[in-house]
Amino acid sequence: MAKAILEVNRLKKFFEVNRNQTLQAVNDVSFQISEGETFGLVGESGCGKSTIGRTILGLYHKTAGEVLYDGKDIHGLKENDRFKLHKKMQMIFQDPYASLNPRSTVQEIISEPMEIHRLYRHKKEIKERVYQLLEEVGLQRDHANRYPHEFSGGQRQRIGIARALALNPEFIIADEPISALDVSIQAQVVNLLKEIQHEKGLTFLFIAHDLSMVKQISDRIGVMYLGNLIELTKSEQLYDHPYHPYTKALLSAIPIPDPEVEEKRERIILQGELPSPINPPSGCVFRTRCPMAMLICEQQKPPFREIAPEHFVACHLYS
Amino acid sequence: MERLLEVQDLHVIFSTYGGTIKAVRGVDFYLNKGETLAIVGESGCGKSVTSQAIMQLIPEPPGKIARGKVIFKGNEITHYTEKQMRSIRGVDISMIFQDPMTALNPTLTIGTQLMEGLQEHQSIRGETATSKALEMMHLVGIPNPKERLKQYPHQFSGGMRQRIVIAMALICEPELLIADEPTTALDVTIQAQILKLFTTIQAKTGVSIILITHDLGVVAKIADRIAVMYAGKIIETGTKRDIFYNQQHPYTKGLLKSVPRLDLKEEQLSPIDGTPPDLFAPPQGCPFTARCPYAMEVCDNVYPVTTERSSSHRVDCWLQDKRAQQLLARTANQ
Amino acid sequence: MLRYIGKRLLMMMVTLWVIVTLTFILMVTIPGSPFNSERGTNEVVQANLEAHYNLDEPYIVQYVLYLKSIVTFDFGPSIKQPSQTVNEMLGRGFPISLELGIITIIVAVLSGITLGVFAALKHNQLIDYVAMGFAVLGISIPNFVLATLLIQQLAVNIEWFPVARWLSPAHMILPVTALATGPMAIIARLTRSTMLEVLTQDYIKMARAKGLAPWKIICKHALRNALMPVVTIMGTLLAGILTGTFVIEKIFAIPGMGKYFVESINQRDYPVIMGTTVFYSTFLIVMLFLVDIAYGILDPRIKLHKKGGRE
Amino acid sequence: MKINVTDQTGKKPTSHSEIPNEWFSWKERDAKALETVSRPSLSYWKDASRRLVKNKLAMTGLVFLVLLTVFAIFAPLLSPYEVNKQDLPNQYQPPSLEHWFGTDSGGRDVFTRTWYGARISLFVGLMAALIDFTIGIIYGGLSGYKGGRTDNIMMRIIEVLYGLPYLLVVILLLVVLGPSLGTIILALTVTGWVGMARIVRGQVLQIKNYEFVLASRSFGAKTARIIRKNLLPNTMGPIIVQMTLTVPSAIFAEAFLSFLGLGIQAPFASWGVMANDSLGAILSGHWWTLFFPAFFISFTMFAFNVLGDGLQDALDPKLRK
Amino acid sequence: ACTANESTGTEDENGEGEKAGDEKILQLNNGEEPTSFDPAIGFDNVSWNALNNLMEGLTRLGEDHTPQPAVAEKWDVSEDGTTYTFYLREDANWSNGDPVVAEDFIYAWERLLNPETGSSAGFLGYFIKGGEAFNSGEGSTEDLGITAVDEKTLEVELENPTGFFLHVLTNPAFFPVNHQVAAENPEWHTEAESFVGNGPFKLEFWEHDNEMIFTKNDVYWDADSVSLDGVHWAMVNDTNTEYQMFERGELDSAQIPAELSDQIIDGDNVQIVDQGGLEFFRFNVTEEPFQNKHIRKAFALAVDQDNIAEYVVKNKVKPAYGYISPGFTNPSSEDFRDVNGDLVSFDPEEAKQLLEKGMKEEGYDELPTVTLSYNTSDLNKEVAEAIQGMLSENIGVDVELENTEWNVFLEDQKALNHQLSRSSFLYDYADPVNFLESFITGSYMNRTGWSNEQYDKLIVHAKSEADEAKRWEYMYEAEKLLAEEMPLFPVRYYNQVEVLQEGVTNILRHPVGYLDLKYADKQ
Ligand SMILES: Nc1ncnc2c1ncn2[C@@H]1O[C@H](COP(=O)(O)OP(=O)(O)OP(=O)(O)O)[C@@H](O)[C@H]1O
Ligand SMILES: Nc1ncnc2c1ncn2[C@@H]1O[C@H](COP(=O)(O)OP(=O)(O)OP(=O)(O)O)[C@@H](O)[C@H]1O
Ligand SMILES: [Mg+2]
Ligand SMILES: [Mg+2]
Repeated sequence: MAKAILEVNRLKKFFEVNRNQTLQAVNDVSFQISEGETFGLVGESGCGKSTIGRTILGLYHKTAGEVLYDGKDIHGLKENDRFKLHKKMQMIFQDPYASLNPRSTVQEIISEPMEIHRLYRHKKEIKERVYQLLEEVGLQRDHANRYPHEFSGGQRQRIGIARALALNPEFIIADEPISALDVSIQAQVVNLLKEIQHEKGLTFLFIAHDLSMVKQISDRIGVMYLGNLIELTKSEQLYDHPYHPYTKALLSAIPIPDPEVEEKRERIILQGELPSPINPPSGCVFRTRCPMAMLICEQQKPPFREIAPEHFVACHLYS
Repeated sequence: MERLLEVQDLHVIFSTYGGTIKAVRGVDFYLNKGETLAIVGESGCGKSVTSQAIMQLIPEPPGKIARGKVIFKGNEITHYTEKQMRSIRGVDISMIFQDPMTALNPTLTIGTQLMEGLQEHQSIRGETATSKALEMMHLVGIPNPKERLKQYPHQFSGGMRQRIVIAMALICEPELLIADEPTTALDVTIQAQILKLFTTIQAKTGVSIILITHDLGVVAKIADRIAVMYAGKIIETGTKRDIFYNQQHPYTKGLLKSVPRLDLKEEQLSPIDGTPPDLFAPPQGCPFTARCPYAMEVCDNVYPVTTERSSSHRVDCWLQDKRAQQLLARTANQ
Repeated sequence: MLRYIGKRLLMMMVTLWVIVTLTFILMVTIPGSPFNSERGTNEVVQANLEAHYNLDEPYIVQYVLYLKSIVTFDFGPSIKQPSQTVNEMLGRGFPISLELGIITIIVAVLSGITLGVFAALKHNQLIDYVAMGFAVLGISIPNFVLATLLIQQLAVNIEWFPVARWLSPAHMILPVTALATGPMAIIARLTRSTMLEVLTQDYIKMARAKGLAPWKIICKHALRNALMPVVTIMGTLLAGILTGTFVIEKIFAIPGMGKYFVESINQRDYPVIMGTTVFYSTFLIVMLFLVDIAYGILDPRIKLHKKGGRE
Repeated sequence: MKINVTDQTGKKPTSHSEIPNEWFSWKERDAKALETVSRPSLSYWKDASRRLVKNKLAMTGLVFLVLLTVFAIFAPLLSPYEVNKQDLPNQYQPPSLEHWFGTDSGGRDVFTRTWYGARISLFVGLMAALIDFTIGIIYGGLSGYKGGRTDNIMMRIIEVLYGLPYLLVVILLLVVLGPSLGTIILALTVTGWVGMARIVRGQVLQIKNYEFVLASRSFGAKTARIIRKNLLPNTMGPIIVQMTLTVPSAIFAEAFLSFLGLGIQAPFASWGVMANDSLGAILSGHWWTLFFPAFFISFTMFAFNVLGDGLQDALDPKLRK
Repeated sequence: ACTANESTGTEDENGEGEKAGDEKILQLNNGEEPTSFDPAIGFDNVSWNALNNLMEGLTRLGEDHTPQPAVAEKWDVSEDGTTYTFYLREDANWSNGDPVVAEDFIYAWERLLNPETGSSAGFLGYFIKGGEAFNSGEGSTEDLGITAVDEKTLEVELENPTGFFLHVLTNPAFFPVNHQVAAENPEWHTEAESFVGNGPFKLEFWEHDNEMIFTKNDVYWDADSVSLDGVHWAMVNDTNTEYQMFERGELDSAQIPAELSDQIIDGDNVQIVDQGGLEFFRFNVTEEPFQNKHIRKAFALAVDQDNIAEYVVKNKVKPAYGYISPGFTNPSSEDFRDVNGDLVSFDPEEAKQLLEKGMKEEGYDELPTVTLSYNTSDLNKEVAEAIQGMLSENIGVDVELENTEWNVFLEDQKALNHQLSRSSFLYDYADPVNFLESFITGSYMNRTGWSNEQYDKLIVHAKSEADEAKRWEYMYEAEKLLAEEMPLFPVRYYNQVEVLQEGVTNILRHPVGYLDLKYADKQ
């Protein structure tokens, strides 16, 4: 395996909800991403995926743990190094509209990172690059002079993608980058990303819900539940041999775009109360809904262990 | 079956400095009571605009409904005043907006925003409203709703916001629910839960749903009929089976082909080549021509007439013409 | 939050101290003395007077004495009106200024916001132009001109209201009008400007989609987001208006405290200068603090008490 | 087969037969890319100025301001009267052909004095607005965006400035610097910018939490850039309003300061001073002494406000018509 | 809401109207809160105009502006004119019933002169023997020339024979203080409840900063002469408002705003009374170019006092061609002004010549720049502008104007930092020497840098000469010397102008002295 470019060690991020309640959005998560790899992050909505992404980039102050990029702790960087880091590391935001300045034209939005890092000397070069990026993500040159509110949801999302690609980064944190796109454009964008990755050795942290797409693009996939990483392995392996009961439930819930298959399919329905990150269940966080919960699950937090080669699971079933 | 909604020849334009954007260019469809219509299509083809036009929520200026009728429960509501519309909005028709972050008011608690509709239309207040809101939050799968009720949108994750918007739309038990990409930000388990919720509610109250989505899996799961949009027009419409198994339009075909399938293994995704047309100056012929593998001269010049393949299945494509069929056959022989 | 309030209170003390110190420096730097008169008094008398008010002490002693008077909130007697203490003067004038100020602020805020909201709703239509024309007039006519005009027209010529003084509710109408017009115009213009922006937001569309009544959309969804600048200026506006306005009080012969701010300085009545300054500054600082608190209430994302103020 | 034609743009075939058979042949693929850009490339600011120019009302305001300036420069030169020439027995002449705006208490020609006054008032108003704007947005922007301790200290400084008895400061300035136009500007801006700074800060506090600011930070944008590109454009509305408010308050403050001896010395008079001096006109009926300066102040304000409103409209891409 | 307010408005009026109907209540404006009703402290119009009606001294100015018996029924003056014996009225009583006794005067005057009191009116007591010494901290009360012969007899010794001493005594500074009350409550004068007076009116109600109500004092010895039942005092410190209130009928008397003067001044119900005082301009003879007498004179003669009085100040003020305002009569009943005639009158031709002459003497090709300073006020500004215009027009000198805040102005004037500065003088007692002595060498009031031995001598004589006729000669001489040397030039005299409501009569104002409502009446 190539060397780990990003290391997340026991990262915690808590939010203070009010004086006596903290929300444990990310609780003790560790993983590594190696260079040129695509690391998929999936999990229940609200389980802390975006928070991980943002904390990695330093947009949130971490509560505990460390994030190493190229061996250096991101949160301890000096102003100058941080600036350099931002050139290498980009983020595609989950909420496409909110992350675009309403008073900037698309041209300005996409050229912003290039201007910040003085990528080109001439305005014209920047403009050309903007056009190129727009076309790459399936928009038209003409769109460069419009404002964000004049676009459809999917178009906005692509503007966000184009902006993240502008700097030719080494590492992209893509927070549900293609959720609002129709499948054909999704395919186009995913192909584009793969192509760039192929050419430039780009590394991805790919947060998504669309498991079929995640499978398509990721080398390894981490599954999160309620602020914890519960399973992590190669994508093939995950789909073929999921261990954790939650992963199994997740995979069985994927809708298949085929009405007949859909009608016949069996799926694991999770029962039980949804737990909240404000007061997560003791022991294993999934135990409240786990069909196979045992006594020990309540008492002990399952360790995150490698139970098959490169397959980590946090579950008492396998200990 | 009772017609709940009928949209006839709807045109929506946006006048901008560069010219007029013809976002929706003559959309016709109908919706029966208790039915789910899925609208799928190219990103930017006018799905959201169409849905907002039904609710008369197009920002004006720059937008404008240039032509067309929207008939709801037998009444034409296109010319309703704002006041008349108000008695429909939120009561008869609810809408789930595409962008959950900006659709929620950042300065009001989730609870306030949830209960607002109840208070406005059903005069439910206080305890009752709260308990109803809690129940709704529970239904859309938000844990610890009591605490969450007092939080603000920015304290919610993307998917949670989306579920709040869904809860907001459902809380007043509308007759028609327009859901603009309601599950994009949800993981599959929650998604399944929400879809289930839709179907239960549908079974209970007979609500009709217009579901705008890109997720063909979702479509396959709950849609009764499907309308495929492209560049401001509905180019093909039919029952779920018509579209999934007997699609006629090259765009529909391309779309279905681009779907990644977990159950099938393939290396490369296959998108449709080319880019969609410019809506400033949409081509006078079929807008898909430029990307269509079967483009003919006629496609460039004249918009195809609608072919009704069955009572439910209609296509706008010249390939349906006999002469095109001959051409196809000829080519296949060569 | 409590800790934040505590911290702010501490900061207030520091700010107040800085203000007092600078005021003291200003006081001793500018020429003149409270005993200056055209006539001039006997040197011994002068010296006695100075001694009586500790003006013969070295500056540092005087300064410490002032600090002491502030801590005990006892500024002693006025030099110019020796039969009254500063506390008496403020205690007498403030309730009146406060009454006038509160009514004024209520009038200004209510009418200003209403005007601004209507203008924004009818953007670039007749109502907008009329409302803003009105506002511009309100801004470009100073309140003392308006006051004199109002008296002449409404009190002298058509005798609807009494001319001046502070005796009955009827006496309040003209000064309140004169005083409220300017702030009203400012509030109207600010409200309009932010309202215009807010009204284009998606959540307004969402609120409309919910079928809410227009006034609810305005009051609950739009105004709250549009009020930031209004709240911002409210801090200083309140501090200014509630502690009295020299010109208006003079014209309408209202026995408020506004005049002390000006007259104490003209007469170099040091204890009164100190007293009014401390009083006003405290008021102001508290108001600005409340404004900061109000920010957090208006927009829960604003967290001034968090380090860096953002998450 | 039922045929129904739904074309909206071009030809409307009534039946299939209208379509020539030869059209049913495969289309030649031309590599026509969509490279035409129908809108010239514009930045936000250029776009805004273009929109401003198209706003008739705003342009009327601008034209009036330019006219005022031109008049202020040339009208006194063309007037047959000297601005300060007293002619006491000729005092309080109502407007006539000889004296268009009448004469004042000194028998001086109000028309001539009005245009002289315009020079001072317009200059003072504009300078104050500009300086307030510059300092205010930098200070307020920094304070609001940096937040935390920076904000705390910067706001406390503002409190001190607000809290100090302004009259004392003015007297000090008078004693130390003596009367001049510069002193006036200084006195006006010592505390003038504070209002602007607070407005900007308030807005920035709100906007800095928006995602797009976060996005900009994620690209490594420095504070200055974020303020300039992300924060300010989104607070322009209140800033413009505040600026248009600064102009009249500066004009009146100048009058007040002149009265205290700080500014342009008598017998030169600005609009504000002329208006202040003629307050008694409301009682005495020498309306012209008050009316003309007051009218021009209001008129200038209308022009500024109309221009400001136009500017705000122009700066908001969503408000475009 | 509007109607409700309206009705309260009229009710209010009716209420007052009624009162005015069967009670004679005069509605006056005091301008602002009196600084103090302590006779020794409140040395200004806002205090003493009111106080003059609440208390009474030994003498009181009559309708002919001369001192009349008041608390003192009669008095004896010694041959040499330095000892006065006053016999207090038996029926002179305090409003609390106590008799007014000699001790009350002694208490009050000692207080006035005691340096500890810090009275700025103390100098008025310098005529009394030992007064100046005591006030300067050198003497003691024992050395003061005031003694109570018995309860109702007061003997006063003076430093020098002072012909106008009876007039001086009308000044509120010499009002008695009920020494028993004062001993008990030193703050007796601060509130209506504790105030004890002996004048025609009682202080019934006093809401600080807002309102005072005086009612007729029934125990006043001359209560029969008092026709008013009371006086309501507003405190309105804005001339426009005051006039507007008058127009509306809320006041019975008002000053006339200058702008309105032309329209009103000739009306029937306008009362114009001279006021002893002068508006003048000081040259600073230590600064160029005013070290030169001719240049000073040139400036003085270039100013057209007539125009300033008529068009700028208005209200029928009199232009000043001399320094001493009219109204001071010598023992042979001639007016000072008439005797000394016009000393400084507008003469542009002469002025030009004088300027030329002066410039030649000083070797100027061009006059150094001259700045005319005035303290901040609208009227001062207009006068300054007018003078600036006149200097420019008549002698071709362009002076600059400069206005400063009062305190700064005064400091600068004292420090001789001005070149040419605006000044004013109002008399404290009715004798020309009050003004003339200002310009002796080293006087605090001089502020011109001018010093003239001969003048100093003349003033010494004018203050100590027992022979009145001779004394006046010295004063004539002194004024002429001023005009000759011209360290200051006169512009106009003061007057007191007010409009009165129909039926308001006998509001008594004096050229030197304070408002008297004892005889005032209202129909
Ligand atoms: N306010 C506007 N001004 C100008 N053009 C607009 C505006 N709103 C939408 N459009 C244009 O109208 C077209 C249709 O937009 P719409 O939002 O309906 O697309 P959509 O089908 O919902 O796409 P998506 O799936 O990406 O959300 C788009 O091309 C968009 O650029
Ligand atoms: N600023 C914040 N303040 C308080 N709580 C927050 C904040 N941001 C996120 N959270 C909470 O943290 C948890 C994780 O949020 P996060 O956005 O990381 O979820 P997510 O995995 O991205 O979910 P989704 O897929 O729905 O976007 C949620 O419970 C959310 O409510
Ligand atoms: Mg997320
Ligand atoms: Mg959409």
